[in-house]
Amino acid sequence: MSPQRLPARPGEVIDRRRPLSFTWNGRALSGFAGDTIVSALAASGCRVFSRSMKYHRPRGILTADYWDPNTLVQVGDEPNVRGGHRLLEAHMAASAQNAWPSLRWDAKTLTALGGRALSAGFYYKTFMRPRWLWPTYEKVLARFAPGGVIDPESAPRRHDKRYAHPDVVVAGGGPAGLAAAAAAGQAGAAVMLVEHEHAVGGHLRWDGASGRAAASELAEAARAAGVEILTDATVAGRWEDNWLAIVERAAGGGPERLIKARAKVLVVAAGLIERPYVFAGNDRPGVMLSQGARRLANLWAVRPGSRAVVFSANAAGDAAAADLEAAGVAVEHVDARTGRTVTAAEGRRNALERVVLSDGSRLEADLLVTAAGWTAPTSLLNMAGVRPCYDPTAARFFPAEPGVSEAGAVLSTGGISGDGTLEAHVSHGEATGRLAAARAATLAHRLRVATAWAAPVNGPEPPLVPDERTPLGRHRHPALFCSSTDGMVDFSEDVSSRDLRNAAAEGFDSVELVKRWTTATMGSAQGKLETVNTVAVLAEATGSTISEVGTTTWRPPFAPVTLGALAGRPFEPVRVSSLHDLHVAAGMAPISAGQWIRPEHYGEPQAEVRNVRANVGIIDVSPLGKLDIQGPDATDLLSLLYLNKWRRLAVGSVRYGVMCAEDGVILDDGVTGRLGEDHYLMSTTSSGAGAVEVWIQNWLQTEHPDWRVRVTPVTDAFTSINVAGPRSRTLLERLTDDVDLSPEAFKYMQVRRGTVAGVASCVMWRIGFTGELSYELHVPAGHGPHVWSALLAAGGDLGVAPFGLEAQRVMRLEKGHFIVGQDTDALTKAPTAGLEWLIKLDKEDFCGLPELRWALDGEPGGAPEALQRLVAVQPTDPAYVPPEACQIVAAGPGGTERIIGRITSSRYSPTLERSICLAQVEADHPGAGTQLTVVDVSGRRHRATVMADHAHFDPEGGRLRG
Amino acid sequence: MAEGPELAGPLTGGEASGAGWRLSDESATPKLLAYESFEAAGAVQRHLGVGFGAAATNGAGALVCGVRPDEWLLLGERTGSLPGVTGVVTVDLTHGLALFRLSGPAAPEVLAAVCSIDTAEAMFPDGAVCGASVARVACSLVRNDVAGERSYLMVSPRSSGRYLFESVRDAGARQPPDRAPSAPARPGTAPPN
Amino acid sequence: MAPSGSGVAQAARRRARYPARYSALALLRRGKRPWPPILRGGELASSYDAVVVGGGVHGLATAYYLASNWGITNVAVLDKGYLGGGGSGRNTAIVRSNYLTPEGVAFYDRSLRLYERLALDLNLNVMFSRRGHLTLAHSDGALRTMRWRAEVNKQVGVDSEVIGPGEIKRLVPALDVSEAPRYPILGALHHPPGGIIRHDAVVWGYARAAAALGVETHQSTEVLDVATSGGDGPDGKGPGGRVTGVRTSRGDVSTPVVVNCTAGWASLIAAMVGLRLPISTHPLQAAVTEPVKLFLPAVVVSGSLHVYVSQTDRGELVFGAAVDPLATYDTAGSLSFAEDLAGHVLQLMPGLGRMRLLRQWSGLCDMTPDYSPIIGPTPVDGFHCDVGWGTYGFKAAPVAGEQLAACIATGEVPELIAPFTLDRFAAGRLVGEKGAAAVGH
Amino acid sequence: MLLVPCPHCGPRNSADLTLVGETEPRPDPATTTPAEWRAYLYEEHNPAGWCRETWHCRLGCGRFFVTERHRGANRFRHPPLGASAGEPGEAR
Repeated sequence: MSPQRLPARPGEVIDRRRPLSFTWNGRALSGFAGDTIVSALAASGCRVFSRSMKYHRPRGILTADYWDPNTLVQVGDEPNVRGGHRLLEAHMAASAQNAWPSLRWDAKTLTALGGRALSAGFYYKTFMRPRWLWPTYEKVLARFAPGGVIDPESAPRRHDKRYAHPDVVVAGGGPAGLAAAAAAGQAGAAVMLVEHEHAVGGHLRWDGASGRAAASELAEAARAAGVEILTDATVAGRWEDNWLAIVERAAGGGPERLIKARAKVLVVAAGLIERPYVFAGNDRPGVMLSQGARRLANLWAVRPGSRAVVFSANAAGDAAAADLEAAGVAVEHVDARTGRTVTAAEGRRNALERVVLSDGSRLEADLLVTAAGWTAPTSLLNMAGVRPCYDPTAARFFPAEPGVSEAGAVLSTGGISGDGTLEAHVSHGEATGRLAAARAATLAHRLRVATAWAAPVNGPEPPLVPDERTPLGRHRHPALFCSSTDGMVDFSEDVSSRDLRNAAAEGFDSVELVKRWTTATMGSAQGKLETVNTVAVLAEATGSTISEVGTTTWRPPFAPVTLGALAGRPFEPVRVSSLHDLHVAAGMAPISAGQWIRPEHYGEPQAEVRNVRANVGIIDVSPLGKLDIQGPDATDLLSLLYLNKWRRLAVGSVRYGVMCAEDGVILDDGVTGRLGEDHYLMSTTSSGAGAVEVWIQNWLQTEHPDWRVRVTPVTDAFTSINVAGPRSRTLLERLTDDVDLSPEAFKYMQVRRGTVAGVASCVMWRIGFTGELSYELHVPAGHGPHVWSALLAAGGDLGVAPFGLEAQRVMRLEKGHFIVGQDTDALTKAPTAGLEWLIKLDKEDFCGLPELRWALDGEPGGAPEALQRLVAVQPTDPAYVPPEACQIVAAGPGGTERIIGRITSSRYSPTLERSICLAQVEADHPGAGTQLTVVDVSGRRHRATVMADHAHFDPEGGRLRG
Repeated sequence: MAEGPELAGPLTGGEASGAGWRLSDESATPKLLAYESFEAAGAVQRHLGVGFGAAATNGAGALVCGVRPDEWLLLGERTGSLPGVTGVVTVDLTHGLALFRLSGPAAPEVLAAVCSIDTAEAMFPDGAVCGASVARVACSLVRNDVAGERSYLMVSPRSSGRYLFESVRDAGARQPPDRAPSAPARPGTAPPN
Repeated sequence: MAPSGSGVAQAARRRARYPARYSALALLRRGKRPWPPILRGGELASSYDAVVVGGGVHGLATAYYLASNWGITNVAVLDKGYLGGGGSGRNTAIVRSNYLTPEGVAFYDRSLRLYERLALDLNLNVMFSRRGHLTLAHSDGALRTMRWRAEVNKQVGVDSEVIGPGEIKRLVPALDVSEAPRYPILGALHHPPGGIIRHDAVVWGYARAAAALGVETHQSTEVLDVATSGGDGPDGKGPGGRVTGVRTSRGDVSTPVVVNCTAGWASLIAAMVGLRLPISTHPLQAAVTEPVKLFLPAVVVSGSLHVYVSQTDRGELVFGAAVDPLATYDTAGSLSFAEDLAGHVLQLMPGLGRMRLLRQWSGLCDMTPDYSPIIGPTPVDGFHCDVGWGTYGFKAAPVAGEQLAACIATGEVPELIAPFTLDRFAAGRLVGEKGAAAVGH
Repeated sequence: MLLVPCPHCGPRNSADLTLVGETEPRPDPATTTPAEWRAYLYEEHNPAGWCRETWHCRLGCGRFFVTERHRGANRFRHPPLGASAGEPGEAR
């Protein structure tokens, strides 16, 4: 490696006063601030940057920019860093990827020896026999996985996201993009300009003094027009209604940031990407595209070689030749426009030594620069529905006429749209910017008119300005894709033109099939360098034209985006009741139940159960869904939602209800209390609260908009506390004076409103999920902590203690209450859960009525179907608690076993001192006393008995009615 | 029963601030939800003077917010100065909702990190109301400037309040983010009225 | 149906006679010379014994098994685009059999067994990587569902087990099994037989094998209408009618049997015979990262976080998620998919923040109300469906093709697919697969 | 992200709404037959063209509304910004 840094050059972007030391494969090197990793390495004389994926061939610089497929490197713990783009930093530890044991001598090059057989897709054709050896083959193949190394243990970093609503987003900060942004800004639009490179100016930056002057003038105009300029940023994708993903990369590989922008108008000014030329040896280090050579020489003052052949089909190639000569390189100019062409790049080992031309001449050279043509990166336009169309005269794809889509909300300008002088591009850019601003004004007007909360608009809608831009021209360009020899088409994927032709012959003759068979265009640049050559080779192979073959679909993102940026800061809402801090202080074991954090227990759930059964306990049930229902038609609504009847429910009473969906499947359950003639408080399950509210609104708004009823979610308005246990009345009596709690005055399944611990407007209902005498208090949430503390303070002598979710689960199972979603599933209809008593088929209507009618009465012309049945089950061994979801089996045909059900809930009951379960079993096995076989997760069979009643404990309900 | 200090918001801190923004907990404010009358169509809207998407201060000093069609949230009122017509349902949500105020010139940028609503002057002026997700919590968002200073009210279910407060506070603490926009925020396109 | 010509279905399997068999030796011999085409195409004939609509993995498998198992070779597979251009080439290539219902498990188990020997059957390496499949649970409820699946699986003879965080960490060290995440990993359903397959290879393998048996595959051939007679509706369409042919963009052909294997487009083909299906078309998105050296040894799925991830032998991470909630035929995909996906992946593996998403795409899924397929005969005689696969189509292709071929050839609905016929909806007998998580990859 | 024309709020991000499904009349539960009811429950038109559907403006105004969307091109009959005049189908 001999140094290749040139003396100071005008326009160089390096700061020679700020040298930076770094390492490359462990070796200490240095560069300057402003260098990219690749330019610093090239300046140090490095020629080989990676090994190719399949054949492990040495690879050098191709484009010296973000899209360079050969210069992906590992930097510290970051894989696949674009060495041609990432700026050098002090103490950076960079290393090559895909090289083992070293870049200079790569053991896997051996595959090249067998390369004869390693055509694209070879792996589909071998390694099939013997079958048992395939896993071993697979491990060997896996060693060839390309890419860098990720450390899954590396510390996560915080990425910010933001939303933006610009009038105009300009993708691309070259001359046309800058001009468009400035013109749009001058016309009053809020403009964001997004430039992929580290500075705006596009190719002007490496295009001599006049180019640089023009770039800074254009940039200054954009800044003066108030344009928000983002550099080292990419518009990664465009979706419906100009929803854009803009990714801002950060210096030093810092956290990227995602901006989600709703742009009124998108201007695509992404410029052109230079296309490699396909010929034998075109992937040899030393073969470079003209833009790569010019960037190296002009931006970073690096001499890309000492003796160059410049194969040029256009002005950019001619300029490269001039630049190289100015940099002291001996240049042989091969003008493609005269019909001369390159057929091979030859040399030994890693070096280029000779260039072979079509006329048979051989030119000594260590650098071959090709300028064979351009590819328009139309990706963003394609995402907007604009198709690329091939123009054989210009030998490249263009966006379909007229480069406008979706009511003019997407425009294009610059090289992607056509050719011309700098003045022509700037003038087209300005016209595009003015058009974009005018269109944005129209769309902004429409948005404001339509948006309920926007400021009123008085004037008429600004007319949708027609596109009267003078189109850019299209220059004639030789159609150069593939020479007479075969070469590399996809450098990332090691796919050659011969691979593509063979694939076509094998029947993979459309562009999508050939892409999948060979993996061409699927590498790091996602086809930006490779697609058009792939299409051209395929067209030739199949005897069709490039237009007929067409291109593959460009998929987002335009440039790869880190998962960190996409994820941003995770928003995971947490809901807590007003008692949360008290629970924490009391040492709760928390559990996540949906978004809620709840106390699972406070130490010993079994003791909590015993305390409720013996004394009194209090539990925070605030997450229970609660809906305030008011209006003259409230009763009709309840009748529609629930299976049972509500007309005769007295004011001051509560009733249990079950809701089914229209297919008869159980949706939710809960109790609802009648607070007044037209006023109910409905409770739902905690997990179903949101869905039930939407379900009700759907019925009200779409089926019964005439009903006079208002439904308001009030879950969070109340802290809900269940006071349960034989001593609950005594406890509550100490804190209540305006409600008569005597069993005669306040019966089971009644509701009262009163004052608890000095807090007025509490709703109290006497219900018993735990099976004990209990009162559910709904206290205005702000007063929740006060009431909770008062209950604990007032009941010390009664043994009051808080209990958690687990104790409640045990007690509800002792009582045989099912839980929707656990003991029922997505097919459980009401009769399965034993709810026939609740289903009132004589009601005019309720949700699920027809299905439940047929389930109970039988379908017209059919019998009632055999359903599963929910039953209480007790294992014969009282100490054995079958894990929930264990299967229940019965003898099947031929000595086999057949699944007939499953355990849906199971616990050890401290009250009964035995295991208890709920289970779903086939309807012909549910009789009391039936012996069942439960299969444990270990495979052991356990006997269990079906019980007569769902309730294992106190089936008569004497305790809760007491 | 006195409205004791326990009514003050679900948060312990109650206040946070940073460069150009201030977040405060105003959850103790009385909040009354009122619906349009069943019987006298439009009576409540005529009386309150604002429709869906708008907010205004009424004679009693309460901020009347049209949070949904035919639904108003009255902030600062418990009983409500509603018209004397029948068929008007009201629900006291003082305890059910958290209420935070985000103020200051940087408030729009803080909001832009957690909410997709376009807060440009023309799109969401003072007195605008909309339903929106803020840090994935369903909120009513109200622009309610105080003495000429940008100010937004966020109304969320009480149980999400603490999370919401912390999320907005954290978003504010990251302002300005690592790389601030290179140009000041400009007003959106405002065609001549 | 009674296959014309042969009269009786073949009991003995026919093996494809390839113009050139694939093997390592053949590769070396052939060197860089091209191989013969894998397909048999050319002009459309005027009539076929059966026309399969949809040249994806289901259509090709059905055609292959019709030819190989039943000797019905006068078959055309028609596709409006290119081979495997729909869901077959867009899925995340995961296979498994750890379903919830016994009928589901038995069905997919058969599929997995066919997949295991598919490379030999088709003489094309489909690169089945049987690396194990983990479905993570982040809640008690999810853990219960995992146990439910494990216990049903074991009962049916499929290898599945619920494992705890320690064992999960041992199998996949990159996963964060700590208490730190908002929804920590509580356990997982471990299914050792699950894995990934090169999906395109399965398509090509079936296509090549079917062609070698005489089946024609016509790409860029769109079915515009299905001709029927005798049905209740207009033009003789609708229940009670029978299929007589298809009209295509390349002309009309007559056939007594039309097989609808068009996944996301299934409703449109069914409408051509006057049938409405219980299907709604939703995009399912997927994405791939840049390659990195292998670190993820198993397929990892999280139902509650709506994400599944595996690492290909090329080193790329392949991601999928739940279907998009918005029913549409538009495959433009969305940014929010990528955002949510990345967020969820980083919750599972926080150290992957620097990995880069390279490409995202979407395919169309034919979602049914019970997350189970619609396969077999329909009220229109000769019109068979192999649709409604939702997100499970790729996993099921071999068994679906095999069983449907038997159904077409014999006129009897085989036991394995009996639970999945169209008439279950009118009878209100849905399959219980919905009980498993909505994301069950 | 698609903008959905909520008749009350105006254009909103589709993530703020829920597509409830195809708008189908509910058969009379008193007289319906299993065939009719289950067609209502399960069958879909699922066209690749225009479809009448019900939406719920979940995060916005909370209203359910009916609109028409072209399921092939993902465009509304009355798009929020009056964009893309004419029949979709060309798009994408």
